[in-house]
Amino acid sequence: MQKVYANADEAIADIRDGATLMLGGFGLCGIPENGIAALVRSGVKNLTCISNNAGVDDFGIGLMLQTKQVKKMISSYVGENAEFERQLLSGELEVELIPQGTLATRCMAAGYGMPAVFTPAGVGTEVAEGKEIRTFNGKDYLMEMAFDADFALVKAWKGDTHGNLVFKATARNFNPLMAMAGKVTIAEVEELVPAGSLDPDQIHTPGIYVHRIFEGTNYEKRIEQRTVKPRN
Amino acid sequence: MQKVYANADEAIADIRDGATLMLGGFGLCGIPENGIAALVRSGVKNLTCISNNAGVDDFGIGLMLQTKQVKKMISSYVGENAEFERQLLSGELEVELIPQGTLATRCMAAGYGMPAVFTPAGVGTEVAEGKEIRTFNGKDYLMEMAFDADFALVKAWKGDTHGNLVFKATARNFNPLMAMAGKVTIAEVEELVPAGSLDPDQIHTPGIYVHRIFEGTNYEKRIEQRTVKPRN
Amino acid sequence: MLTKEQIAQRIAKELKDGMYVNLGIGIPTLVANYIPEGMTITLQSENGLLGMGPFPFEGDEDPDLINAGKQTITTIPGSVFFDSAMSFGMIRAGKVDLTVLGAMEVADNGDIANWKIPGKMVKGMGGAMDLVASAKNIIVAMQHTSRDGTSKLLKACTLPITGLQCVTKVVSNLGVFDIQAEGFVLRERAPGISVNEIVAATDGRLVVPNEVPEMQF
Amino acid sequence: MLTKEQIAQRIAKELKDGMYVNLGIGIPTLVANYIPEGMTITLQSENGLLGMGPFPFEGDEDPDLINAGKQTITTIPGSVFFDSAMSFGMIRAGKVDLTVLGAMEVADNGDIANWKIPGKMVKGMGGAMDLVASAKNIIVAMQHTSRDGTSKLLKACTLPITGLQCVTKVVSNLGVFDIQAEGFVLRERAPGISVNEIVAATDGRLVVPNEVPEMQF
Repeated sequence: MQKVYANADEAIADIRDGATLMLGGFGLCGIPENGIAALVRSGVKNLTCISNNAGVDDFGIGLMLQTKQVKKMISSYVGENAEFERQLLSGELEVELIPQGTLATRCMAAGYGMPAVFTPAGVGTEVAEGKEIRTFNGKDYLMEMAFDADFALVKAWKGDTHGNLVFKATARNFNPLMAMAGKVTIAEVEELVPAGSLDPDQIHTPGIYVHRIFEGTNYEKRIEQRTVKPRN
Repeated sequence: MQKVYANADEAIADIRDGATLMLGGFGLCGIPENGIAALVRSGVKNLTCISNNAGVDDFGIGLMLQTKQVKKMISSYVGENAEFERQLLSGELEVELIPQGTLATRCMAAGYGMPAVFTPAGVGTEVAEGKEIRTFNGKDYLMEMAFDADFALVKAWKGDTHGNLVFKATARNFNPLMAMAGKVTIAEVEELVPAGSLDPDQIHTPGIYVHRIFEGTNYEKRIEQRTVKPRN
Repeated sequence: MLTKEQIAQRIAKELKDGMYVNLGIGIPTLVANYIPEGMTITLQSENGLLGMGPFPFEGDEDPDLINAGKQTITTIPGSVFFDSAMSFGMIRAGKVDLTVLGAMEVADNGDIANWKIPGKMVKGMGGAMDLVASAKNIIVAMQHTSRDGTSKLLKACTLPITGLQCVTKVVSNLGVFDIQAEGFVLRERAPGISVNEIVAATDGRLVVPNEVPEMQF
Repeated sequence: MLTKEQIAQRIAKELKDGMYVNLGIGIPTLVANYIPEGMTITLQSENGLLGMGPFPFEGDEDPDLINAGKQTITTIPGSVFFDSAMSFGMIRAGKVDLTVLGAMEVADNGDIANWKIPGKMVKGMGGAMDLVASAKNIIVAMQHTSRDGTSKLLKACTLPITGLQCVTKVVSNLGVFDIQAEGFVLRERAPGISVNEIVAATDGRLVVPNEVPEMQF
């Protein structure tokens, strides 16, 4: 069993043009910084990216938009990004907007082998167009399909050589869900430890879901909205 | 916010005849020992119990079978219990057998507000009788409905005064799922600690799902199959 | 006419001890400043946190700890983190007792529009559609009219819908309204605002009870 | 004719480094004793554990640490616990590479019956139906015939079905069989067992290739 890769470039080397990728993170929190940088270096194109957000102009998925590597974004919220807006309006970029909970649940469905799930989110809205509606106990639900992604790129706090992952605070967000959902899951971690170093009761993502793991470097962890209160 | 109860008797005092209960545990591992003892003392009758197993003759749910408090069991495996077998064959007890993964997933569905889920387990078997079959990507799935339980009785290792729970080893099993699924969830814990004592990254069940919590006493933790190897 | 702060303050009166509450971006966020002393209210942030604390002291910001508005925040005793599927799972299962949201339009049957303006860049619905479709108790904090005086409490939403028949209460700068089968039921007037002014500013069906007390703070 | 230990030993040859494997109760459990040196095989126990270790030393039993057979066990470096929904989630999603199960009957189209005998007390299917419906690679360890000589490798199962067209390989006390469109394809004979004996003991469609080597241990 050899899951450990030396770095991001090796871990993503077989991602080809046209692939569908999931990228963990919420805003700029918990995003796979090293993986994104390696994708930019690789020059791979025509990617479909499933990610709650699309980064900002000069960070996160925004970096892959600048290099025009993204064909389509599947997200719940794509503000804070001028280049994104430009590509969208010019027709260079396709966008599918779906509710945040639906995005999360469609990832979980893939990881749990459930082909479809029911959610009331979007009933009566344009999100419902073309989707099957079912009524349970008098309430309407949309049938939403599990995602089918070639690769998932996730970021964890710690991971071990078997691929077990632990996340920190709200950097967890979509990461464990996408880790479960990728056909090939690539995890980058701040600290890679030997198997046996993590408490088995406190692992968020079991290694069975993780195919490749590497220790990332130079995490910038940019803050999008720095809100503070003054010290007394 | 007052979730802390003095003991099991107070926590289950409003469970009425005819209620549907979920009881956590796998075999005798991680069962709500104090809650079961209190149910026996309460004398409440005609219960429908959703639990993966039905205990053994003199422990676990077996104790409630001896006092004939159970009308119906919904389980995946009910061996190791002679009184159970007697009541079943005499028609005193109703049993619905469902696959273990289906049981787990129907609990999760309730906790996640999903009215129904799809699973291939049971397709082509008597479990499929009367159920809707859907084909996704050429594979058949049964549509299984979320459980609807009046109460869930679960057992955790530690819990805090806000109802946050942490489980230990394989005593986790169905407990976090049922904790999410009960309309009223009653958690018993080996150690009740003040809110703030548990690491927020390592809580398995958020307190929002837990309505009542108490520190249990005199845990017996009986072992069903004691398998060991001799010391050298 | 209520200020934004006053709208938040009025909504805070709807809080009850032990509630789990999700506060949307904008005026709803301000509600946290008016939680009564001694009351335990647990704030949910849908990116994956229960028990949201205040902003950190300068220098204590943790980039791994943000709320659904992407602001740096803190935890409090009893906080718990989870993934986004569980977060929306508990929302969908009705475990969140109260959701407070902003809106561009609300209809007299409880429909809400708050995510998209045709012709403007669409940023996305985020978690808004999940919240309005699932929450059992939704209070909308909003301005009663647009700047040109057009009512935002309507017979039917004109903007793209976020969710159907879901809003239970509206607190606007003019008053408090329950949404019931008959439409907007006026419960309280903002200080100095007359019933007639409210009638004039409301396009949707409005029920005016015999007694409409002025709001107390 | 293979002993139970030998059936397990033969199945262990199907293991590949890095595999995640679920071993059922009975003969399948014995496979763990024959994992080749230096190979990393992670055993899943469907009650909620990846990385199942051996039985504990006497006195070290932990009642909170059992396997799906309710036996006291241990963890190993890299073990991880999870709830039963995630456990069956990873099974359903095809993340478990190999499942080894016992069976009362297997049909030549891959149907399996192993949970219920009419007229006897029904104990339940446990996780068997989930496993057979979801695993991509299912090896059955079984006796080829019942005590009275009746074949258990059938044209069609006579007992209540556990799952349809799911078994990919059978290792019986007489031989090794792949299940393909044409039926049971005989791959290896047990030491000292002739092809004719296997033909006589098999009720389902049996394909006998020109070369059927004797099993090597």
